[in-house]
Amino acid sequence: MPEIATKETTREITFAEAVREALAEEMRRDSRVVILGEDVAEAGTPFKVLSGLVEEFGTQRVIDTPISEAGFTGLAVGAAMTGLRPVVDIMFGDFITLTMDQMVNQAAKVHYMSGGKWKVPMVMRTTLGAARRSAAQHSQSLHAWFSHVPGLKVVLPSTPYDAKGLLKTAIRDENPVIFFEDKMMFKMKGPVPLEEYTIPLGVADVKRVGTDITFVATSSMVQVALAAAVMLEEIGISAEVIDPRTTWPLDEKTLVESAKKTSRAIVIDEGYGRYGVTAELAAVIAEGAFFNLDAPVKRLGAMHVPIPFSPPLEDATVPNEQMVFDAARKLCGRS
Amino acid sequence: MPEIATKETTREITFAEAVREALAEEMRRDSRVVILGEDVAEAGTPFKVLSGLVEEFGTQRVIDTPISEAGFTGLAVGAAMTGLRPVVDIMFGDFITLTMDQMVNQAAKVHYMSGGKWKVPMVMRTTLGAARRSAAQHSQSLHAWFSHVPGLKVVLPSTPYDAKGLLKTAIRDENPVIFFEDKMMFKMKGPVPLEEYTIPLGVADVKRVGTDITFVATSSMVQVALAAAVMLEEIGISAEVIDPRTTWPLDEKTLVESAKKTSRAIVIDEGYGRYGVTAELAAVIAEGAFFNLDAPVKRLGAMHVPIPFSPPLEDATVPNEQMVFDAARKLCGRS
Amino acid sequence: MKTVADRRTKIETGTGAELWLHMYRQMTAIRLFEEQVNELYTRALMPGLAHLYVGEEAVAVGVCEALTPEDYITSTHRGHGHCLAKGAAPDRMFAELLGKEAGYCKGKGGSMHIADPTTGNLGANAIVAGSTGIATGAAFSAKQLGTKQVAVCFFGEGALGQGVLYEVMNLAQLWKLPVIYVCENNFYNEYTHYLETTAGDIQARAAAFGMPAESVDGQDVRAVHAIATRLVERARRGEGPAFLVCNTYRMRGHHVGDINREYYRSKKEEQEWGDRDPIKRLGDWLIKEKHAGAETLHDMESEIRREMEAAVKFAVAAAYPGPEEVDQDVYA
Amino acid sequence: MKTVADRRTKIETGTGAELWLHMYRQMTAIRLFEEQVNELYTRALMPGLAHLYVGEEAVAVGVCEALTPEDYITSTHRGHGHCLAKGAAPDRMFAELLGKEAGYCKGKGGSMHIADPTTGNLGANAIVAGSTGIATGAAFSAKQLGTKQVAVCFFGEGALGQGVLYEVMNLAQLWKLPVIYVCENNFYNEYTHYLETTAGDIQARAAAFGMPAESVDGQDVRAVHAIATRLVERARRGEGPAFLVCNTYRMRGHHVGDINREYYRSKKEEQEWGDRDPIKRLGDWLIKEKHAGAETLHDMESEIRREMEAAVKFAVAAAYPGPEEVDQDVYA
Ligand SMILES: Cc1ncc(C[n+]2csc(CCOP(=O)(O)OP(=O)(O)O)c2C)c(N)n1
Ligand SMILES: Cc1ncc(C[n+]2csc(CCOP(=O)(O)OP(=O)(O)O)c2C)c(N)n1
Ligand SMILES: [Mg+2]
Ligand SMILES: [Mg+2]
Repeated sequence: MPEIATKETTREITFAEAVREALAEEMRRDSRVVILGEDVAEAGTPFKVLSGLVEEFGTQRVIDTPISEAGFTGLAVGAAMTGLRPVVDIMFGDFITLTMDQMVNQAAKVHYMSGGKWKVPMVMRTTLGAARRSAAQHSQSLHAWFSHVPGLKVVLPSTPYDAKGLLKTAIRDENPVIFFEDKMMFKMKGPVPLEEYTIPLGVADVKRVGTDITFVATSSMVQVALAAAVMLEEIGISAEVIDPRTTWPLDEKTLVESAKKTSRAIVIDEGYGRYGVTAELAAVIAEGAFFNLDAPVKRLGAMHVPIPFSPPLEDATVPNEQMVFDAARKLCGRS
Repeated sequence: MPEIATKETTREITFAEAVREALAEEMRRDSRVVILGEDVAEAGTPFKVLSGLVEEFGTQRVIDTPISEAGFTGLAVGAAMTGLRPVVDIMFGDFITLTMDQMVNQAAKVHYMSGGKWKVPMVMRTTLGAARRSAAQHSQSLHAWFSHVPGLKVVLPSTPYDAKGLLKTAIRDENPVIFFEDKMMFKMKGPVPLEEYTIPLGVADVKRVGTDITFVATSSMVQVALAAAVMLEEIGISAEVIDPRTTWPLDEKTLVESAKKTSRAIVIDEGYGRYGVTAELAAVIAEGAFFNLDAPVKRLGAMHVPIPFSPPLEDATVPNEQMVFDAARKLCGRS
Repeated sequence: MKTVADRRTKIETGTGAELWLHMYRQMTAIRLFEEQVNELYTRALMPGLAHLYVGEEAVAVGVCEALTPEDYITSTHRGHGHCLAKGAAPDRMFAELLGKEAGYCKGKGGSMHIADPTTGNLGANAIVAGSTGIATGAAFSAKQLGTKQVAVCFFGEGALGQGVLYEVMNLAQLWKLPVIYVCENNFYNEYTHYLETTAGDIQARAAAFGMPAESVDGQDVRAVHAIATRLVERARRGEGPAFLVCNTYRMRGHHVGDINREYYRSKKEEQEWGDRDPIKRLGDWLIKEKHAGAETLHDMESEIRREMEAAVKFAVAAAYPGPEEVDQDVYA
Repeated sequence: MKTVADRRTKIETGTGAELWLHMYRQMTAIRLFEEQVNELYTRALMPGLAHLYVGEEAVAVGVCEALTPEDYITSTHRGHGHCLAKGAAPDRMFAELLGKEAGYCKGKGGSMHIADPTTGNLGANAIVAGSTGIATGAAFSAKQLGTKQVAVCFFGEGALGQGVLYEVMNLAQLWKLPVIYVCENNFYNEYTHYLETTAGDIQARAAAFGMPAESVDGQDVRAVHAIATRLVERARRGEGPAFLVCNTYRMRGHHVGDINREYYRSKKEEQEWGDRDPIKRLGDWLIKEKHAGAETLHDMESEIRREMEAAVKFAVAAAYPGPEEVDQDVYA
């Protein structure tokens, strides 16, 4: 858990500000860092996450691109191999579909295929998450795909603190890293240290300590899990909330140890429930904590349907605190 | 298991022939079926799977395309919506990276987004599997990605019998179906009925009955599992081999019932081991057979590395019968 | 509002002036529809966002009036105009925009995914250039099945950035498919001027594939219609695809929430284009040519406004889909 | 075999004739390398397949001789020629083709993935058009970092089918990046004639983006070199990208196993192109112009042949990577 608690050593900033600060700090620190994407410069992205960066760093380093996700991602791969550290912005996570060849057949494999000679230090920032009434092509959480691919690293921050610290590390990493931001979290506030800090990739964070059940949650589902934990406290169930923070590298040990301790686990992720992140996390826990589990690991992901536009339907597709609460109560034999 | 056992009612054909026969029969039956892909006509694909089809059906129905996987897949989506039943050929499964937007944002979602009005009855045939010394960009088994996406169906035949029966069903299906053929199986022979037949999607096949351990294996890993089962028999371990045949729809019941019966399970799939098909199958079994399992479900997938070219390295990355044998022996407490 | 078929009958039996009056009506309907959408957004009655077609009406109407009801279109995130021009009913469109069961897609699609087989609408699409393959495939079916249908693929100039467009133009020309690629150049990819994203010459990009590539004043519905008719009939005769750039302007923001636009374009530019309003332009011509009096046009507008209000009312009152709908229609 | 740097020194101090003699040597080296590859395949000593560059040598050599060692190239599945022309050593290339530790990529890449930072080789690529982004990105770095390097992107005419090529050409022209797109038109996409897959005009496809697009006889190394030099120097001066179609011919099959080709092309066609062999052509010219005697050329060939045999021997004898290598280099 962040060792940042006192008012004197922290500031409150939003998730969007955390991302922006990480970029600004790294761009100041390293002139090789450039940003490429659609409407990233003057517009600062449609989510306004990058507002102000072009003013500080100029259009030579904050670069508006054509609507060419494959093209500018491919360009970034080559740029990363030859001395730059590009950060590409893919406006909606749904559009990674267009970059799969560049990311998976190129970026992920260049280092290995060249016998370790070429490196691809690039970051792809993109979004995930539904519930914005944006319908099926603007609401997906497709991070499971990249997590499946050796050579890539995948980061899923859940707080402003994590967002800033993890993004700084991602930019300094020598490998292609995909950084998924939940669109619904940009305005969420949280403390960050006054001092500079980074967070290593591959280290899970215990967001809440508990004894009766383990929630392993990613991205905005961490907030959902924490809310459910509060509800559960009222009925006497103590939930531990673990945030892996990166699906790859994956801190299996922390997940498994927690499940061993509590003997029950629910994994919660906003990707589609089938063949997704919940499957891997559940499988890891079920194997690692096999002899300690009192109940099967329960998985909560997005319903296996394209995300519908209609609000009441959309709301039914994404795990919420009530669903987590209900599942936990049942798993603890309380319903 | 195929109810085809006697010599009088069956013929021996190769896996490639099975695919070709399925296509030919469906093309004879339904003039709306057309084949689109690179070098599918006179060349009959580099694997010669389609040899002879253009001679029977002409270049109006067996159509050579430019090297435009996204383009002709997208075209097939539109053609499927408007009265044809296209079968597109993606030469290597690694190239599905280029079709993800068309398959995932378009084909998979058209029916749902239109409130059930438009349908996309198309098939994508492609390959999976390593071990051809083709290196990292021609050896991947990326079927987990499509399995993750609602709106798509994913078929993984493991025998000529299954290939023929499942492909015929896929072509008649009203939805986009992706059909993965293991490149190493094209020459494998097996019996098929003399009579026409189809196999429903979503029905697992018990490829071997056993009592001590369940292997759930896909595609060519079914053969690996069967070979390991023979080895195990010699040391007195009776393995059951279940082939889900389709990862979506998934016949959970058959998998879980078998694991309940044997109390031990290994899942084997040639995709990358992380965040892949093994995770889903293991999670399903671990949950469904929780109270019957005597040991954690063991997963065997491709090593989490880009597939190397060098033969000794490549061979180490894919599960083989010895690995399955060793894992099973250990899981049964025999090592 | 009338369906395409109704409108067709009227036109086919009428004189030239009736056709232009009809187009005036269609453009006005789109304009007033969009004003209601903006209203719904401002009053927080519409979930999510919408991309208004205000200012570009002459393109959708000029092109769609060159089509038969059986012809196909594909549309974009900025799709209301195309859907209406191809014959969609405003009430069911509003219902869709509000996520209601009575909508064209039972509320599952929303503003960016309106689709309707009965009017040949293969669907709006929220992926830039995402429907270029679909339109080309519809033309492929038409040719393969010998139906004589034509497919029109609408897209913004931003789609010129997407490689798949070039892939399918190559296919269309190789196989002489009856598809028209209509590029609506409204100057902006969201908040970025197209000259910052588009090298070289737009028409040349299509002409390089060997297909006719033309450009037209997209504020002049009569010009759009004339050229569209020519290209559509050419395609129908089996002579292959064509490309048409319609130079137009997005009079509002990228979406309904894009209010403060001065950081990317000037008020002056907006005003200048406002002066070239396609509806006003056609209206002036109709009056000048004595095809209609100002009053007729005014009455028409009032009538459409009432229609739109009724349609909104219908949509607002309509029911959401039941919870059981959520996992229906995933598979056919 | 000499490295690029060695070769350069020789040329820069030499006369024109030395340059052409050097290119003759380079082309011959590629030809004889490929013959050894075919041998290795036939003798079942090489795992997998390989795509031979026989007949196309003038393209790689003519272009790469216009580059400095620091300039970048990206290559394709048919990449041996590009790698050698940019300065790779045959022994380590053969070792790579055999999957040996001593190979350029420790055997992990194989024929289709040879890469070598020391010669500016960003890598061969087994995805058609797969390296077009990488080459453009290298040019982006060169511009951003002010290094004056140029990047050359080699690809077959089959890559014209891939949309990403158009996306990156647009970027390159918008940002005036120092990249040359070299399209090797050898008539075939595997087993399909390019006219069946390529509508319109190849040069026009690039010219539409506003960049110079030229074409050249790819069997004439002097012509290739002249035009490549001009385009490279233009790019180096900051004037932006260019496109160059080299018309050439793949004298062998698509890959080493493609022996029976008559179903897709005639023996006659192969013979006609055989008569235009780029090595023979340069040799004839050298002799005609008295830059070299037939014997000199013959001796050169014998010497290279011996080099190649020694290189093969080295590779065959070399060790495979140890099992611990399999999960090294996944992450940097
Ligand atoms: C593949 C993809 N990339 C980015 C976006 C985000 N986006 C939505 S509209 C738009 C601009 C489109 O510009 P244009 O094609 O000119 O259409 P216009 O909005 O001007 O009608 C962008 C970038 C998207 N929807 N799809
Ligand atoms: C994206 C992709 N699609 C298909 C292939 C299979 N393939 C390998 S080479 C080739 C033909 C390439 O033709 P061309 O670009 O002209 O190069 P050439 O082989 O003639 O040098 C094809 C289709 C591939 N490697 N990558
Ligand atoms: Mg625009
Ligand atoms: Mg070629």
